[in-house]
Amino acid sequence: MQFAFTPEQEMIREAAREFVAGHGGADRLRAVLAGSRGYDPGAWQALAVELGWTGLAMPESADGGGLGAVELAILLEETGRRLFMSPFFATSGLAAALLRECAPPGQQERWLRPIAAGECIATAALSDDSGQPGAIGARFTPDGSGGGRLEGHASFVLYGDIADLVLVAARAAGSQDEEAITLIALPRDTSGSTAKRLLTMDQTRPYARLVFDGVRVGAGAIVGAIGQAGAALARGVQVAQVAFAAEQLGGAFGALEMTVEYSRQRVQFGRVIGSFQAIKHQLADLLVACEAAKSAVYYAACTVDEYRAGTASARDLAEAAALARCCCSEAFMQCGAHAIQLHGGIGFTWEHEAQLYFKRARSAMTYLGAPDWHREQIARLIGLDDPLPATAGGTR
Amino acid sequence: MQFAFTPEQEMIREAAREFVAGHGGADRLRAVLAGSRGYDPGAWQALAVELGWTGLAMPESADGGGLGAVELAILLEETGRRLFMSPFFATSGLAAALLRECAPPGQQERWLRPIAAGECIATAALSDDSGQPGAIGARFTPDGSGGGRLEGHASFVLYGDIADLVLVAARAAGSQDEEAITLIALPRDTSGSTAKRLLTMDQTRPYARLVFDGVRVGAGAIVGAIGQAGAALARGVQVAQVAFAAEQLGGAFGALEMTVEYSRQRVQFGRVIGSFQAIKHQLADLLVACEAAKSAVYYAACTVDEYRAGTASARDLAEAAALARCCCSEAFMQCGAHAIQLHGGIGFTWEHEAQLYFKRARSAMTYLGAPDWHREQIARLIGLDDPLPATAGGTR
Amino acid sequence: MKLGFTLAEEAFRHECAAWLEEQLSGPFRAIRGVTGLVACVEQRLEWERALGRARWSVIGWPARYGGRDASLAEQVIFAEEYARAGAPGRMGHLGVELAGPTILQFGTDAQRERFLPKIAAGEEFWCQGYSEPNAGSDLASVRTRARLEHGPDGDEWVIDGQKTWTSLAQFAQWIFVVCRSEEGSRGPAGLSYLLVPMQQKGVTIRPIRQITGEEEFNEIFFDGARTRAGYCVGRPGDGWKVAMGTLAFERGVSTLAQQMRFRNEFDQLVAAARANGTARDPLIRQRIAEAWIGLRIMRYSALRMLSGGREGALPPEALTYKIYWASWRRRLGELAMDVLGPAGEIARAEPYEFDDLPRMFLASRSDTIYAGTNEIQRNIIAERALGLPREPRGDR
Amino acid sequence: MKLGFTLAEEAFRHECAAWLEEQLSGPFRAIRGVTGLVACVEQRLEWERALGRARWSVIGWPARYGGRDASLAEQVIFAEEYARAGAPGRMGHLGVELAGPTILQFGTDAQRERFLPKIAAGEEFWCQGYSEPNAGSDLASVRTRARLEHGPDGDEWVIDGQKTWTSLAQFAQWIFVVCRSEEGSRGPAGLSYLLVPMQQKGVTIRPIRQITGEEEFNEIFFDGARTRAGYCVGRPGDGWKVAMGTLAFERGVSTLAQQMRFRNEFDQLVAAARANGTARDPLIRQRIAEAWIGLRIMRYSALRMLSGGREGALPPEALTYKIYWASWRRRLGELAMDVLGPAGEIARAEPYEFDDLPRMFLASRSDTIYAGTNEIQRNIIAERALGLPREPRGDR
Repeated sequence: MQFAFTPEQEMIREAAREFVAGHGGADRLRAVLAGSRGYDPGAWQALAVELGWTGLAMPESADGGGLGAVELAILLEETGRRLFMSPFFATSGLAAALLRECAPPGQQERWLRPIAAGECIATAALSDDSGQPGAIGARFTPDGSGGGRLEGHASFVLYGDIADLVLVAARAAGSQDEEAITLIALPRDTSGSTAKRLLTMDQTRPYARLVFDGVRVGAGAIVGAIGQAGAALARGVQVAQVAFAAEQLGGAFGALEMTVEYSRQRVQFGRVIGSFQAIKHQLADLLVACEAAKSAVYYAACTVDEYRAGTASARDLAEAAALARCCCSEAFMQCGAHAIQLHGGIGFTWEHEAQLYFKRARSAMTYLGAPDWHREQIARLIGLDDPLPATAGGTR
Repeated sequence: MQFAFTPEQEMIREAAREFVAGHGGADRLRAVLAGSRGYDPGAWQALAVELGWTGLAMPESADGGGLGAVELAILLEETGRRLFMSPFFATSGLAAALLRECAPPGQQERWLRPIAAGECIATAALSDDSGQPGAIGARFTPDGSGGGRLEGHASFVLYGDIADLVLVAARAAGSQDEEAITLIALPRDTSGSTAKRLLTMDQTRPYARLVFDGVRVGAGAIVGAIGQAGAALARGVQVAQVAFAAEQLGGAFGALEMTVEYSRQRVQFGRVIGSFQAIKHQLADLLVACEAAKSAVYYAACTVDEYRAGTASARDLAEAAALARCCCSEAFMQCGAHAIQLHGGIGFTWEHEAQLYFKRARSAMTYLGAPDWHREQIARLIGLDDPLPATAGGTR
Repeated sequence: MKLGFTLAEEAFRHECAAWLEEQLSGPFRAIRGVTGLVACVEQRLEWERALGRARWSVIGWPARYGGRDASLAEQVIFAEEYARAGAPGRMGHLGVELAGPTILQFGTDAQRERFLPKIAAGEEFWCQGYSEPNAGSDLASVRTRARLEHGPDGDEWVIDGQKTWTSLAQFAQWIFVVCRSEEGSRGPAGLSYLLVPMQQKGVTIRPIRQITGEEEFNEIFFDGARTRAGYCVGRPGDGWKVAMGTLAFERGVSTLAQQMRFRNEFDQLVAAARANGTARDPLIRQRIAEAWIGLRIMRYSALRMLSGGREGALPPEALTYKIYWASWRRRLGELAMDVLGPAGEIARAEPYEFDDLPRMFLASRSDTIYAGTNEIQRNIIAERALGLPREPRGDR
Repeated sequence: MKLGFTLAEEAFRHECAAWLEEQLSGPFRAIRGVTGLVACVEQRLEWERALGRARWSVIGWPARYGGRDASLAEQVIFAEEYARAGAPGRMGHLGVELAGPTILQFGTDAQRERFLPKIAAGEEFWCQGYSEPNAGSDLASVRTRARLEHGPDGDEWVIDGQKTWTSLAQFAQWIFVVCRSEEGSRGPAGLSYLLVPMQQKGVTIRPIRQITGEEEFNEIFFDGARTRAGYCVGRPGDGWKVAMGTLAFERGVSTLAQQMRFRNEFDQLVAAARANGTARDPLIRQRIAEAWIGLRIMRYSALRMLSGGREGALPPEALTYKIYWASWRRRLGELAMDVLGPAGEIARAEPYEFDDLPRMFLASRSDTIYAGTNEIQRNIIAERALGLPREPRGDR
C-alpha cells in the first residue's frame, strides 16, 4: 500500500512534460489545427517510435515495456495538459485496452505488436449518431465461414479516418439480445467501409463517421468470438475510461494553470486580478476539483493494474472507472469554463487557448458517457436497485 | 400595467413593519418559543382585531376590507421577515383561500366572517404523515344525510391543535378516484377528532397531527359539495402557495439583512468581514435570489387578483404559484444557510436567530411541496408532455 | 400594482400588430425571424429606416426627436408585439438604446437636435467605445487620449488610442468614446465622453474572431481621429458620470426585446428536447422548468424596473438584473448542449458554422463577461445595494 | 504506486480484527456502534484505557511512549478494522490526534515523557484552547494573556482570558492553549502554546447549546489559571508556529476514522432511501451516487496524503482536504433531509432530540465553519497551493 508516485513514475512524468513542451504548445497546436490530419506525423513518430510510448504499457508478450495503467495515465495527463493533438489515446488508451480485454492471449499479440512498435494507429467505433454509450449503429451477420457481413454506421470515432485499424463494435442484426456483440478489427481501406472526418465544435479531438456498406469481414478479423464480446468489451471500455479520464485530468490542470498564471499578470483596478478574493476563491475551488479528480484517476489506474493482476474485481474496475470519469469531466468542464470567464474578453477570442480548453472539456465530457450516465452506473453498483432485505422495517 | 407598489401599499408595509417591530423581534420570539401555544395571544388580538389584518384582504361580502392578494402578501412578507409567530398565514393565507375557492358565494361568508372579524383561528389539514402534496390521509364516507363519517389522519397541520376551525381534505373511502375529494370544515373539539402538537426541527411554525376516529360530519360542515372539491381545492392551495411564498420571501430578506448587518460589524483580520470580497459576493448572490423571489411573489399576487377578477386563467394561477414557491423556497434556504455560515460559530448556537431562520427555511421549503415538485408542475404546464405535432420533423 | 392593460392600450397593441404584420408579410418578409447579428445587413438597415418613417423606432422618445412620447405600458406592448411578429434584431440598437438616451439625458439641445432625429430615422448608426485592452472591467483605466486643437473650422478634439470589443463598428457612422482628456489625470477623473465620426482617416477597424467563429466584435484604432469641440456630452472631464449613466439605460425597455430573443431560444430548446425524447428525462425536466422560471423572472423584474421611477440610484431589482440574465443564458446554453447530447457538437457547415442552440451555448460564454463581468456585477450589488465597503484599488 | 497489502500486513489485519471482536463482543459490547459525542462517557473512558493497555491507542507512536511504531499500511489497516468492528468514537481523540503529535514534534523530552504515555494509556484527556469570541477565523488575534510569575515551586504561567468552541472540555484533565505571552505584541508574534491543567480554581467551564439542541461545545474562562513554566511547547513566543503545526495533524491517519463515520452516515441514508422508495427517484439517485463518489475521493485523497512525505509544506491534496470533506458532509445532510422528506423534520423525543440523519443535517452546518471556515480554506489554498497574493489585514 503506497499511493504515491515512485521515482521511476516521476521520471516518466518529467520526460513526458519535456516532450510535450517541445512538440506541443500553442504554436504547434495552431499549426496542427490549420492542417487536415489532426496530428503532427513527425511528433507522432517521435512519440510512438522514438520514445516508444505506444509500447510502454503493453505486455511484454507484445514486445511492450510491461509497465501499467498508472504510467499510461501519467503520459496521457501530460499530453492532455497542453491539448497535445495525436491519436495516442485512441491507439494506446482505447484500442489497446479493448484488444487486451476482448482477444484471448495468443490472438491479441497479432494486433498489439504493431501498436506497441508504433507502427499502427488504432481506434474504436463504439456508438451511433447519438453518441450515447451503448448505442451501437453497426450490425453484423455471420455467414457461416467464421466471418460475416458488416452494415450500418458508427460515429464519434476518434481519428477514425486516418487510423490503420478500427475496432468496430457490432450487434447481431435483428437480434434483441443486447449483449450479442461482435468486435471486429477492421484494417484501413477495407472495401465497403468509408470514413468521413466530422466538423466538430472542439477541433482538437477529431472524430470521423464511418459507414459500413456490405463490408465483408473475414474470420481473422473477429476479435474473440462472434457474438461474445459484450462483457469483455464493457470491461475494455472501462479500462479506456480510466485512460481517457487521465487525459481530461491533464486538460483540467492545464486550463487551471494557464488561468492562475494569467491572474498573476493581468492588472485591473491597479492590482493583479489574482489578488481579488473572488478570483482567488474560484481558483481554489478549481484546485479542489482537480485534486479530487487526480485522486480518482490514479486510484482507478491502480485498480486497472490490480484487475489485470487478478487482485481487484470487475465491480471494482467498473466503479473506479465511472468515478474517475465523473470527477474528471466535471473538473475539466469547470476549469475550461473559468478559463474563459477569468481571462475575460480575450479568452473568448478564436486566437486564445482558453476557448480551446473550454471546447475540448465539453466534447470530452460527453465522450463515452456524460457524468449523469456514469453516476447512474454508480447508483446501480452501490445497490440502490437491489431488493430490500425481507427483514427491513417499514418507513417511520 | 403598473408593477410598482402604490402609496397605499407602501403605507401598509410601513404599518406592518412597525407592528412587527413592536410585537416581534428576538426577545418576543424567545418568549413565544418558551411557551406552549406557539403564538402570543395579545399580539394576535392586536393583529387580528385591532389592526384587522385577518379581514383586510377579505371580500366585502364577508365584512372584509376588500383589498387583494398583493396587500396580504405585503403583510406576510413583513411578518415572515422577523419570524413573527402567529396563525396569520394559516388563517388568512391558507384557510380563507381554500374557503373562497371551494365554498360557493353565500355559503363561504358563514366561515369567512368570523375570520375577517379576527374571532376565528383557522387552518387546513391537507396531507398525511409523508407531508407530500396531494398525499391525503383522511377518508370520508357519506351517510346519505348530506353529511358522513371521517376517518384517518392528517399531519403537518399548522396550528392544528389550537385552531378554532380546521378545513380537512378527505378522499372518498375505498375510491380510486384521485379527484373525489371532500373538504370539511371541522370546528375545534369536534368529537372523535384529536390533535397533538408535533415536536419539530423548526420550532417557529408549529405543526399538529390530527386523528379522526369516527368523526360524525354534519351536512353543514361540508364545504361545497361532497366529492367535488378536487379542482377547487387545487386552486385554493395555489392561492395559498402565493401567500406562503410571501412569508418565505420575508424570511429570506430577514436572514439576509441580519447577515449583512453582522458583516458590517464583525471584525476579523483587522477588517469588517463585509469588506472581504468573498463575503460581499456571497451576499450579492443572495440579494439576486431575493429580488428574483420578490418579483415572483408580487407577480403571483397580482395574478391571484386577476384570477379572482376573471382576467387571468387557472393555468396562469397554477404557474405563478409554482414559480413563486420555487424561487422563495430556494432564496430563503440560501439566505438561511448563509446566515449560519457567515455568522460563523455564533450563528450555530441555540441562542442565535441565524439557526432559527435556517430551520424555518428548511421546514418552509418542504411545506406544500418542495421545489422539485413545483418544478415538475411547471414542466407539465409548459407542455413538455404534450403530444408532438404530427408535422414535427425527426431528430437531425 | 396591477398587471392588466386598459382598452386604449389594447387598441394600441392592435395598431402595432397590424403595422408589423403588414410590413413583415410584405416588403420585409425576407427578414422575418432573422436573429443573427450580422445577417441580412442591407435589408435590416432598410428596416430601421422603415421603422423611423412610421415612427416606431424610438416610441418612448419625445415626438420632436422622432418618438411618440409613449407611456411605459405602450412601450411594453410594442416590445411584445415586435417580438411576437418575428421582427428582426435591431441593427440600430446601440444608438436607440445607449447613444440616444445618453444624449437625451446629458446632451445639449444642439446635440439633441443634431443626433437624435437621425438615430430615430435609421439614418445614422452607432457603436460603443468603452473597453480597451487594459481597461476591460476597469473602465476608469482608459488610456485613449483626447486633446483640443484649434482647427480651421473651430476647435476640434484629436483622439489617439485603441478601443476593443466594439460590436457593429463596421456599420456605424458614429462612435461614442470615453477618453482621457486631461493629461496626467487618473481613474474616473479627467475623462470625457466624445461623439466621433467613424468615416475618417484617423479611424481603423480590425475585426476580432471569437469563440463561435464569427466576427462580431472589433478593435478600433484612433490615430489622430477628429471630432468637433461641441461633440462632447456633458462637460469635458465629466465623462465618467455620463458613461455610468449609460449603464442605467441598459436596464430599460430594451430588456423586453432581449427577453423575447431569449424566449425564442428557450422554445427551440424545448422543441429539441421533445423531439429527441430528453423532455421525458426527469433531470432535464427540472432544468427546463428552472429555465422557464428564469425567463419569467426576467420579465417580472423588467416590469418592476420599468414601473419604478428612474430618478436617482438604481433600485436593487435593476442592479441585480444583468448578472441574472447573463447567468441564466449561460445555464441555458449548457442545458441546450445536454439536451442535444454529443450530436450537438457536430457543426452544420464549413467554416465552423453551428445551429442556433450550439452557437448560443458558445456565444453565451461572453454574456457573463461583457457589460461588466459577473464579478464586477457582484461588487456593484454588494457596494451599491447592500452598502458594503468598496473594493480597494491597488494604485491609490 | 500500489494499493494492495502484503501477507504480513494481512496478518496484522487479522490480529487487529480478532482483538477488537473479542473486546466488543465481550466486556465492551454495550458501546459497540456508539457514535454520539457525549454518549456512554464512562464506558468509553474505560475503553480508552483498554486500548492503551493493549497498545492499540496510538499505534503510529514510538513504542517508548506507548505506541507500536506502526507503518502507514498498519495504521490504515487498524483504522479500517476499528470502524468495521463498530468500535466507539474516540473520547481521547484530541490528545491522540492533536496534543500528542504536537508534543511529539515540538515538545521537549521532558514534556514527551510527562504527557505522551498518559495519553497513550487513556489516563489523561485533552481539549483545545484556540478560538476566542473575537478570534474565530482570525487566530492571530487571540487576547488570552499569559505571564510568567515566580511561584513557590518554580516559575509559573498565569493565564487570563476566554476561549470558546472547546469540545469535550468537561471530560478533559488538560487543555492546550494559545496565549499572548508578550504584552503589546500583535498578530502571530508573541504567542505561546501552553499546556494547562483543567482541574484548578482559575478555570471555569460553561457549556454552549448548539443548533442540534446538544451541548457539545464549551466556553472556558481563565481567571488567574496556572501552569508550570516548563509546560510551554516550543519557545515562548513561538506559539503560532506550533499551533499551525497542529493543523497538519488534522490531515493525518485520523481522517480514515472520520471517513468511516461518514460511511456509516451514508449507509443510513441509503437505507432510508431504499426503505421509502426515494432510491428510485432519478434526481435522488444522482445525488446519492455523487455522495458515494465524494466518500471514495476522501479515501483516495487521504491515502495520497498519508503516502506522501510529511516534511515541509502541505501538498495540495492535503490543503484541499478540509473544505472537501466539510462541503461533502453539508451536502450529505441536505440530501438526507430530501430523502426523508417532511417526515425528517419531526423530532424523536423531547427535549429536541432527532434521529441520526436529521441531527447530522443540523450538525453538518458547523463543519464548514470550525477548524477554518470554507472561506479561510479557500484563502489558504489560493495562497499556499496556487501562490496567489495574500489577503491584506486591515490593521497593518
